[in-house]
Amino acid sequence: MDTIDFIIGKYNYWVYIILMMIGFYAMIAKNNFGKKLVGMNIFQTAIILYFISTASKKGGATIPITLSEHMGAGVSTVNAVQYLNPLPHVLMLTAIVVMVSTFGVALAILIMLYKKYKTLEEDEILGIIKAGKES
Amino acid sequence: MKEQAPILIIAIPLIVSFLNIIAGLIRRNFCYPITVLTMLSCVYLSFVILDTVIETGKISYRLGGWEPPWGIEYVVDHLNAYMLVIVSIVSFVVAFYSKRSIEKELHPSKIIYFYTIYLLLATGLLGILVTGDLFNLFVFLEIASLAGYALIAIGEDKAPLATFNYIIMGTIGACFYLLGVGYLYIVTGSLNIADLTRLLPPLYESKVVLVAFAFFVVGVAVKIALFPLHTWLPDAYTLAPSTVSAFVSATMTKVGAYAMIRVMFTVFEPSFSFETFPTMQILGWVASAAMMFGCIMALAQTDLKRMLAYILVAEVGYIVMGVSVGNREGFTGAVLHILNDSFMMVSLFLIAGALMYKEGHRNITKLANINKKMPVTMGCFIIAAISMVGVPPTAGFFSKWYLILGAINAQQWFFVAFLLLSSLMVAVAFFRIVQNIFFKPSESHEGHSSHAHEEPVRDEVPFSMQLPIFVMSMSLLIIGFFSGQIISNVIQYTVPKGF
Amino acid sequence: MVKLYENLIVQTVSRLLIPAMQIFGLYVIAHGHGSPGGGFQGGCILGASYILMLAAYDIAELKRHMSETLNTILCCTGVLIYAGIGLLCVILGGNFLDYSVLYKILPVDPVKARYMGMLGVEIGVGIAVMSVMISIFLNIASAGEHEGAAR
Amino acid sequence: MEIITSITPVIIISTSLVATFLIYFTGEMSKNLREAWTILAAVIKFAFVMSMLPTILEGNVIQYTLVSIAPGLIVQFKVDSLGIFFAILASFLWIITSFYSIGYMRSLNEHAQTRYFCCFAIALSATMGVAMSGNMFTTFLFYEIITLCTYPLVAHKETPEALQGARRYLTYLLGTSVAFQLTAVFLTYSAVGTLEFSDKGLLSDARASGISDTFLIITFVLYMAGITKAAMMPLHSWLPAAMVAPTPVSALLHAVAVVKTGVFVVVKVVLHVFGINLLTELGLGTALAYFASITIIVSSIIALKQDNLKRRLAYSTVSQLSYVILGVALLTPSAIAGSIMHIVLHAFGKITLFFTAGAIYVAHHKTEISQLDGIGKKMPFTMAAFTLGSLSMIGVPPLGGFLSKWYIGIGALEAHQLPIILVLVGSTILNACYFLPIVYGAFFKEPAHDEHHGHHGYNNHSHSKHGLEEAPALMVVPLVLTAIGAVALFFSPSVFLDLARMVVASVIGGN
Repeated sequence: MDTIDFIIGKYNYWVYIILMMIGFYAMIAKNNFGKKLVGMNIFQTAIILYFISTASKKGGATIPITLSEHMGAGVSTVNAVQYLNPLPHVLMLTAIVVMVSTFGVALAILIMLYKKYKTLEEDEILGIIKAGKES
Repeated sequence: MKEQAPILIIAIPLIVSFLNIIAGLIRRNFCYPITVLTMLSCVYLSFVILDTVIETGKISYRLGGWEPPWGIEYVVDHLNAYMLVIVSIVSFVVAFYSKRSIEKELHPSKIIYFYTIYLLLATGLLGILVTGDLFNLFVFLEIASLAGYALIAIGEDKAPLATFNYIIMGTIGACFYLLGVGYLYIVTGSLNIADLTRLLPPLYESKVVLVAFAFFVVGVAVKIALFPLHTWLPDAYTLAPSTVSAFVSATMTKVGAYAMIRVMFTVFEPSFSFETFPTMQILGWVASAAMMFGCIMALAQTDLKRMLAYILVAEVGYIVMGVSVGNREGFTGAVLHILNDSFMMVSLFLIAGALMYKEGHRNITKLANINKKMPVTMGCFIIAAISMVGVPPTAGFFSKWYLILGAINAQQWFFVAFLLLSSLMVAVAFFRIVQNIFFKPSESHEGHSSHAHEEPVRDEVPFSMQLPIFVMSMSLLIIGFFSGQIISNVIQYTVPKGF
Repeated sequence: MVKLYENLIVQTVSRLLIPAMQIFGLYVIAHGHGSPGGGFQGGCILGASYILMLAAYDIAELKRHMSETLNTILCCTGVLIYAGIGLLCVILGGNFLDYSVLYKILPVDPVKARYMGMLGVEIGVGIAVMSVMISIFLNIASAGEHEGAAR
Repeated sequence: MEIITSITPVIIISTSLVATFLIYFTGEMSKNLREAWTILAAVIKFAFVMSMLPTILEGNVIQYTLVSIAPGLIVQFKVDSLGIFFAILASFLWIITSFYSIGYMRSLNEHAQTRYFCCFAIALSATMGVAMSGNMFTTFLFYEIITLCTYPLVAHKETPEALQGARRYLTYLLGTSVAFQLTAVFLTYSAVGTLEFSDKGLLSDARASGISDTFLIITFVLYMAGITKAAMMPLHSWLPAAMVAPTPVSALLHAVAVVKTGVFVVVKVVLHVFGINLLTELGLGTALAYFASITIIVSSIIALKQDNLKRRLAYSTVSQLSYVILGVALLTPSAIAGSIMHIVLHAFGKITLFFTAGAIYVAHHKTEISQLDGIGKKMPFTMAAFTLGSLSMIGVPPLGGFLSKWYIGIGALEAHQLPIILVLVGSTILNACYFLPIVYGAFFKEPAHDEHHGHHGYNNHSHSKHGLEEAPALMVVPLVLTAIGAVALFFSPSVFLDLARMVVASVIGGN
């Protein structure tokens, strides 16, 4: 029972680990550069999932908005129990930007590669390079 | 000015990098002087910071005026200030050099973007150095890496392929680092380095902290190309434009090494890094393997830049070795070697760039009699090579001296042997080149007594390329003589308390 | 190249949708400092509206609204607004991004000046993100072959 | 004993460095200017060295700290009796060799003379640096500089053989010094925390402070393996390989500057790093003495079967260098004095021999011993000098070589090492066996007839005269001078002997 509790109780982490491993596998083992890139994306998304899940709280906590403006005076602006931890979200916002930039650069390079070799398969590209060297 | 220096050193290149695009749209020629001036101001600022740090100790800068554990804090102590000076000098020198080399190697339409990304790269590197916040460090690391990817990808024919491998590896490294940050965050709730130093010791038993440490070390090891994770480096640094190779090889790995030192000795205490975890054994042997592997592979190369890239892998091994022996001498050697190696790498890669500029190739078997054509450049090459081998009185000797003393003090005789052996192999690697250059008769050479053969005409690279090469290699001699001053004024304060 | 698909439904819906998206993007940017939202999100929405334009029509149509040069300049301007406000704070004697010192040049008290500073930064970020989104999509969609691309 | 601070050592070293720059920048303009700089620098250098002599003879020490780079890494000069001994020798012979070089290079019309003279000047600077160094770090620094700047000299001809020889030269010298000598320096530093030479021996207190014997023995062995310039077997083969260099290089560098730097550093290590007492306690002196003996005998035997004149001289050098090591390893006063005297006496003898080899090559293009029959009639002065030089090598009175062998012999008796006496006698016989046939052949044999025609082309103009066919005067005069020097040193060795005695007194008296 303990094992099941251990798995069920922390399911968010298990999901993140499984996703990360899928991405990692794709990055390392796939032959197609496009698939590698997709793997990279899954990998990064898993990390985002992990960060966000650390911020959550049980029992209906909500996003931190300063309620005072909308709900009139008297409502305290800070009541930490009600709110999710906003910091991981903010961090991940930045991480997403980083991720998008990396993705963009990688895609641009993939396009360069494709235009040059007309393929995205790693072994084929290496074969073309090798053939070019020999001739 | 003095108080604002830590932010200005990042903000100025950041702002100018985008002004550069607008200036470039007006006139393409504006980019070069703007970049050089910006880097010059960074050099000035870095010296201001170093001076302040030497006088008053640690500087803390609160971004937006927020209190440290909540806001982002920039912390500059002796180690950062020292690294800032190195990085800003290197980026200034390479920027100064870049003009003609870039015109030759790149399409004119890329020049504007080259300088923009160049400045962004400088921003990222300087940012890694000044920040006192783990997540902010990640962001700057990625800014630097992204700029690096872009700069490398505009290089030679096969550069995109090398860059793609670099992106995959670099992203894995960065993500591991980010996971490390996340693990520390869930146990401490803080991202501020100074705060973590305070919060972590009671938690050293925790497995989460241990895992975080492992993630940090592996993540940074990918970024600095430590031996088994180095595979992206030789291709990427060989195929990049010469200017970029010089800049990236001299700064990227060194700044990564800085991040490693920060994590191992500031975020975690030396007691944790060395006792809870068999760091010394693992990193030391990995570093030894790096030294051996790098040097052996360097011997097998005929492409000058690829050879230098493999030597860089070995040099990273030196630095990590110095850190991993865990005593004062070794650490001093590692920190000193960061400086020496940056300058040596920059001189050698700049010289490789000069060869590319004049000869159009850098095959070391085809360089006979180039000394007649480019005497000054080749003289500088010899000085840099001697320093790389570690012959006194050049700078390279002194850091190796401390590294070896460190290994002896740690009673690691194998490390001593590896250090000496790799020095010898580097000597052989450079000796091959020197012999090819100076003593291999070119086809026109008619035998020793005849004056009939044509003396090769002296044909040096332009002044804007020659001056940086000359200054950097001369500085190797000067640094050699002042290493004592550098150690007593700066490096000795960087040594962690546990040693 | 993106092919031109003369699809009436898509084009009409986009023509209706794009202004709405842009207004919403501006709203998100403007409320970033007081509620969920901000420069990144708003910028993304603004960028998405242009990308929708590109998807529904073609590159030429997009360029009629947002030329390559304009896009580049906007991208730079965005960053410059952000960094410029930061530097303005430094010039006014505070730390970088310490908006409260902006009260010296704005007709408000330091607390409101913080709001204003943040809004300025959000606007800068929004512009930059929007133009970067467009630029990435444009470059990749055209495989780096449209005029002005860094080739 | 007084310690005097003076900048003279730095001036001495920088003299030839300045000359290097002048040669480099004006060398391509005019031959005469280039050569004038060389000679001027040599004379100035010698004058400065001599200016220190009176001070040293009074028993003082001249010291100057140039730059202190880091703890333990100090570039420091300390001129004591041993140092100035070597400095006088090297700087005096540089003057003579400069003239000889000019004659040699001009006659053969060699290429890349600027590089040649530059490297020569740097090599001499560095030799002075070793001679006057005050600690092991400075020694190591200049030791490496010598290796690096003599490499171009060895590879001067740029032929495949020259390159191969030079490669072996560099591999042996640089490889061992980095791998072994540097390690030894590290071990020394980590044991006692300083590298400064002292009369009693740098490591003399190490045993008392708990350093194990094994550690010290390993350090000593590493030093001996690392100082390859002393050409002890089995790490001697770079020296014959280096004979591809032009003869003046072989003469000054591979009979005086480089190899003598090697033995000088060995002497320094024995006397000033380990100290006599420590080595006696560890029993390492005797071991080293026997090791050197083996080198002496074996290399003499190898010399016997060499036909190339310079290679025979090279093996002779290998054997003679080990005399110095043998003498100092016996650790008795007479033997040390003898070994130090041998540094200078062998230098004069061997430089004469190399000069003659060069003169023969320039005048007749002959390199093999079998071609030398009857050459004494054509080159009487040269061969007379050769005779004197070889007699000095053998150790026949009244020639200098006798003195040092005599002292070493007495030293061996003092140390009760009778086998060493046998080694001395045996090697003397072997020396005679490989030198005297050359002299005999040169003067008393008729030249082989076909040989004459073989070199017809070279000497067409002078061949018909069948009279004197000497090398240019610029070459003959120096070699006659050094030969006379070898004789003169027997009759008035006063300055050198005084200095050698002072060295012994300081080392022994320091107990």
